[in-house]
Amino acid sequence: MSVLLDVRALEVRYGGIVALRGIDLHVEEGEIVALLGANGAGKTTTLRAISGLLPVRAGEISFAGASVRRRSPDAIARLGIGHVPEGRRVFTRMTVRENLELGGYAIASHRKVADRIDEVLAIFPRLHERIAQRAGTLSGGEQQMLAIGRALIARPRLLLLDEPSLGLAPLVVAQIFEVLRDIHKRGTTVVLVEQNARAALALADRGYVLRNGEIARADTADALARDPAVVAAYLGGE
Amino acid sequence: MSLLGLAGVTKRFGALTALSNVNLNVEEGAIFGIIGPNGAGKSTLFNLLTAIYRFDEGSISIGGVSIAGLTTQRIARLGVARTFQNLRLFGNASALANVMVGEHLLLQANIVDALLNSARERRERLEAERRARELLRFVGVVGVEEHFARNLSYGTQRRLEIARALAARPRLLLLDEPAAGLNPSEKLELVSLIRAIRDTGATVVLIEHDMGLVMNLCERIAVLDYGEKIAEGSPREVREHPRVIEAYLGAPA
Amino acid sequence: MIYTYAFVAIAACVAIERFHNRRAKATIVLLLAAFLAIAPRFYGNDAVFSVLADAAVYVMLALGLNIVVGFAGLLDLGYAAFFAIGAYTYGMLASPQFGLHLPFWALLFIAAALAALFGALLGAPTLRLHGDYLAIVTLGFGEIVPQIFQNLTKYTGGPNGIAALDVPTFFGHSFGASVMPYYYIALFGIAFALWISRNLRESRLGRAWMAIREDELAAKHAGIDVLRSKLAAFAIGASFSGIGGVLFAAKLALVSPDLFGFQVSVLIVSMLVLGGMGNIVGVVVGSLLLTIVNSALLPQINSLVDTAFHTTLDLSNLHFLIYGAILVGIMLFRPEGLLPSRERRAELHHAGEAAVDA
Amino acid sequence: MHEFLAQLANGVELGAIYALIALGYTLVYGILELINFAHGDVYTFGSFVALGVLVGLRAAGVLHGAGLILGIAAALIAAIIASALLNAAIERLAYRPLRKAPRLAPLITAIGVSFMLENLIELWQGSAPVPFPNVIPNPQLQIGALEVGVQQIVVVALAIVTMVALHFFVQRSRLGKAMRAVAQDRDAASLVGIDVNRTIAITFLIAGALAGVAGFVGGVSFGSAWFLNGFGAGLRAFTAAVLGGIGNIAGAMLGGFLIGLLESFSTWLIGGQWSNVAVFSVLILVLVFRPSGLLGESLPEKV
Repeated sequence: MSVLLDVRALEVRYGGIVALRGIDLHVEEGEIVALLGANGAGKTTTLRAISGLLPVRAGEISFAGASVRRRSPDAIARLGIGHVPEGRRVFTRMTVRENLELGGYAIASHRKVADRIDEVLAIFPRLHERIAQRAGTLSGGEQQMLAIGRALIARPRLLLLDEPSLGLAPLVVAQIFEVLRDIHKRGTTVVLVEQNARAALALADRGYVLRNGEIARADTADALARDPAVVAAYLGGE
Repeated sequence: MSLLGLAGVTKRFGALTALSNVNLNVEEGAIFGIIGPNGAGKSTLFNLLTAIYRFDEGSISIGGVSIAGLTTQRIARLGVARTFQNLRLFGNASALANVMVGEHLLLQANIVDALLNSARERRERLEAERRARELLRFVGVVGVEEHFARNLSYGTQRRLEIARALAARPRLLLLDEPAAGLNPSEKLELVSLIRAIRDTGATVVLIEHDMGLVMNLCERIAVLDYGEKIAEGSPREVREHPRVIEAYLGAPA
Repeated sequence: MIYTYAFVAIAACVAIERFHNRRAKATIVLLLAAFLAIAPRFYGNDAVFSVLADAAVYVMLALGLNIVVGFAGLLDLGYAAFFAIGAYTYGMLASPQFGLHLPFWALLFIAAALAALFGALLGAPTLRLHGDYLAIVTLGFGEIVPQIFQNLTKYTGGPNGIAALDVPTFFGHSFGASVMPYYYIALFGIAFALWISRNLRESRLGRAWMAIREDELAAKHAGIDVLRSKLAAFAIGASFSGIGGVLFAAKLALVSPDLFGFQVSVLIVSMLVLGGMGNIVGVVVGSLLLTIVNSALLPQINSLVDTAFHTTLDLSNLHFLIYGAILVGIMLFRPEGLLPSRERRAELHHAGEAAVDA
Repeated sequence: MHEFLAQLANGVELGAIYALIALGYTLVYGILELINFAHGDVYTFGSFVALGVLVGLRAAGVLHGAGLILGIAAALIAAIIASALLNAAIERLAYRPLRKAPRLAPLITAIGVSFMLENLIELWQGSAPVPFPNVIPNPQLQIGALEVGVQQIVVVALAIVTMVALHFFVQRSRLGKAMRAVAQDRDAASLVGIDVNRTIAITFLIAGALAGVAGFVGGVSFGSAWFLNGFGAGLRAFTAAVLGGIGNIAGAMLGGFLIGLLESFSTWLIGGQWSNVAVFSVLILVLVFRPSGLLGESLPEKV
């Protein structure tokens, strides 16, 4: 396996406040990596820095061997990093189909985009039923599927997922995780930020625990799931 | 005695029926849970209770008063306060100021008092500030009273929003997914906070997805699905209800 | 000379911003007040105090608009309409126009009340509108009012306006041709406006405005009567403008519709934004600076250039170019204003981070 | 009856011009939530460029026969290009640096830019209205009781064609969809590979081009250009955009025609000095009853 994403000594600030200090992490081709941590630990900030939405103060981010640190978000997206942001952020006033078409914005061929939309609709039959509806009328779970589907159209090599289960009912969460497993099987590398640490670790190969903008721990998913400190802080006793 | 009563409440958005013929009674002093899949109409229900939307059919009464046609601020006067799923704090104001706004209805100072900084204005301001500090202590927001709300950690913001709602001394407190985004230890603190709130005499109705928390905290639970109430009962009754498992839980929890 | 006064006043404001000690602030305020009250006996001439009196009127207007925009968060682009209403109140009720010669002092109150009334009349139907919709409606109102004054020729003298307005008297003593009384009245007006502004900011009503500005829906849920609170802001803000209008008209002894156009509304909004919206001291600095630029600096540069190069190039032709460039320049280099309020600093600091977890 | 029809024709012609300007406001507002106060002056600029080209060509003596058609086309195209570039330059220099500033900062900047442009145009062209060369023939047509100039028909037709084309462009084309995406959620748009800055720049180019069309059409229709034209016309056009529902293309068109008709009928019935009062009173009334404009959507507040 080769390293697909390599983040070194990443530092991000808001005004004077240091949000990330010296984050080191890497993701190998074909892996699922989970980022865990409390709210405010810097998980979302890490993802947003990787995809270029936040300016990086120091450190290096390289994707498939090339630096992406100074690139704009759209350029990074075109390089093959898909990002499903927190809160889904679908285009609510556009139809489901238009949302998916925009997912293929960087693809020149109409034909190709249409084919890929068919593929995504096969993964999410619910979206097929709602294809002509405005995205704003979808339920939370459907919007999450649309957000993932939109990112998949571009066939990203790396998919960043930010809290895909947030605010969703247990049944829907299970469906979403099923889909993630499926996407991964088809060869997409995944970085997953998840509040639902138990489910995330069950799916992931490895995980990082963030605390106050730093990597507090890095290990295999199994080891993290068994670690009493991690269990107490992020998994909760049941 | 029933504090909150809904009878045959229906709400439509165009062709979509968001709530259909919902009946519900919440006893004074209860901790009552509302669960259901996304889009089942839970938040819509809260929004009807605080007149963000108007209901199309049925009736809703709070403390025996019908709220049909009342505005949001009139309903607040009936003793209803709430929190929001996606936190709606006054971000560019201190934690203290947030809670003091919550005390609005307890104060009398009018526009003349405001212009002249009258004795009443000054007295009430001191009193309001003292109460606000007390409330912040009660919910566990200490040492950051002067910080802007937007700079507080997420868990603290959630508690601050509860403090703001409590500042009005509500009879009925509506909590919309209070545990969303909290880690396990914060959730435990939340459970004891909500119990403490109830012990001060308020009635609590909450929407929540965290089954563990709901089952642990609520005495009664109603389940919504596609705008209809499909079950209501004790946590155990709800957990074992076949329609609930089918529509929401997926597998026996 | 004018720059000495402006510099002292602005320096004092900046010092007040920098100090956190209440006693130090109070001392500076007292010293400044004493300086502004006493210094004219020794230093300056009528031309200087005329500009300073105008500046003081604008400070009052800006403080009034700050209540509407800075406190309550309602963008009003037609604020000059209330200025016009105040000025015409004096123009119509203290002039040969109708042979009415009501006293200046009574008209200050009458104009304040009338402006507040019109503020409420405009606000009642429109304050439900949000953001830019309200801005454009107020802009429309600002266009209509001077137009109405212009069209009702029978009552208002039409495009020429009303001239030969009464010279105010103080216990029987006429102000005569001196500008000093206006300077002192305007100083007193500023002190009053500052006192009211500070009271409002700390009041229950002020907290309600903060809540509405930050999140109207959450404010409603706290039981705040949003419409009434907004109306209060509109009416109070308008009354400041009404008083300013009377002062302005009495000093100029003239009113005409072209004195209250869109440019005036924009000028006052610019003062707020330049100084730092919502921050009382910042607003004072912003309005002082812009008035000085407009009524002293630009004309002076003009005459300087003329004498230096022996040209007849009239720089007043470039007035709007320079004024526009100043607005653009300041916004580009300091979009939060010169002395931003704590809130605005935080807002800027957090711009574009809504969905971030840090 | 005759007068009524004449005013109707006038109002529609005026409305077409307002609608074209309103589209520019609405496009920019849709994507940046910014009232581009300088837009009216971009329109004025377009007018003067068209005027300059026509004057130049007339002096060269080429404005007859086929040369006249080509000359008119050249004036139109020059106005379009000049206005588009000016608008894009304003965006690049004055608005782009303020993307993350507090909301009022770009608005004040826009007002500042507007003042500067007005002053510059005044320095360039003087403070008196400049007559448009009277080279475009305007044969009158009698349609029943209605007498209209061919020029009026062409003006309205040109406006309508432009608007319909814009509508399809925004709804159907890839770039149009990108514009809508950026308007709704800039971050999300960039995450699907849309270059946000470029898309905003293109939006300003298109809005400027529309102002150029309006500048040409307006100049021909009013018979003159004046450095302050843009202020009044811009204000009415923005009012039109708000009346129709800002951000909404069909709304801007509807609003433009309504304001045009309102102006022409109020001028006829109660006098031109009252037309501003009439226009803004109607605006206030409409917004009181339909707070998001005639065609604007009132989305339920997300709670």
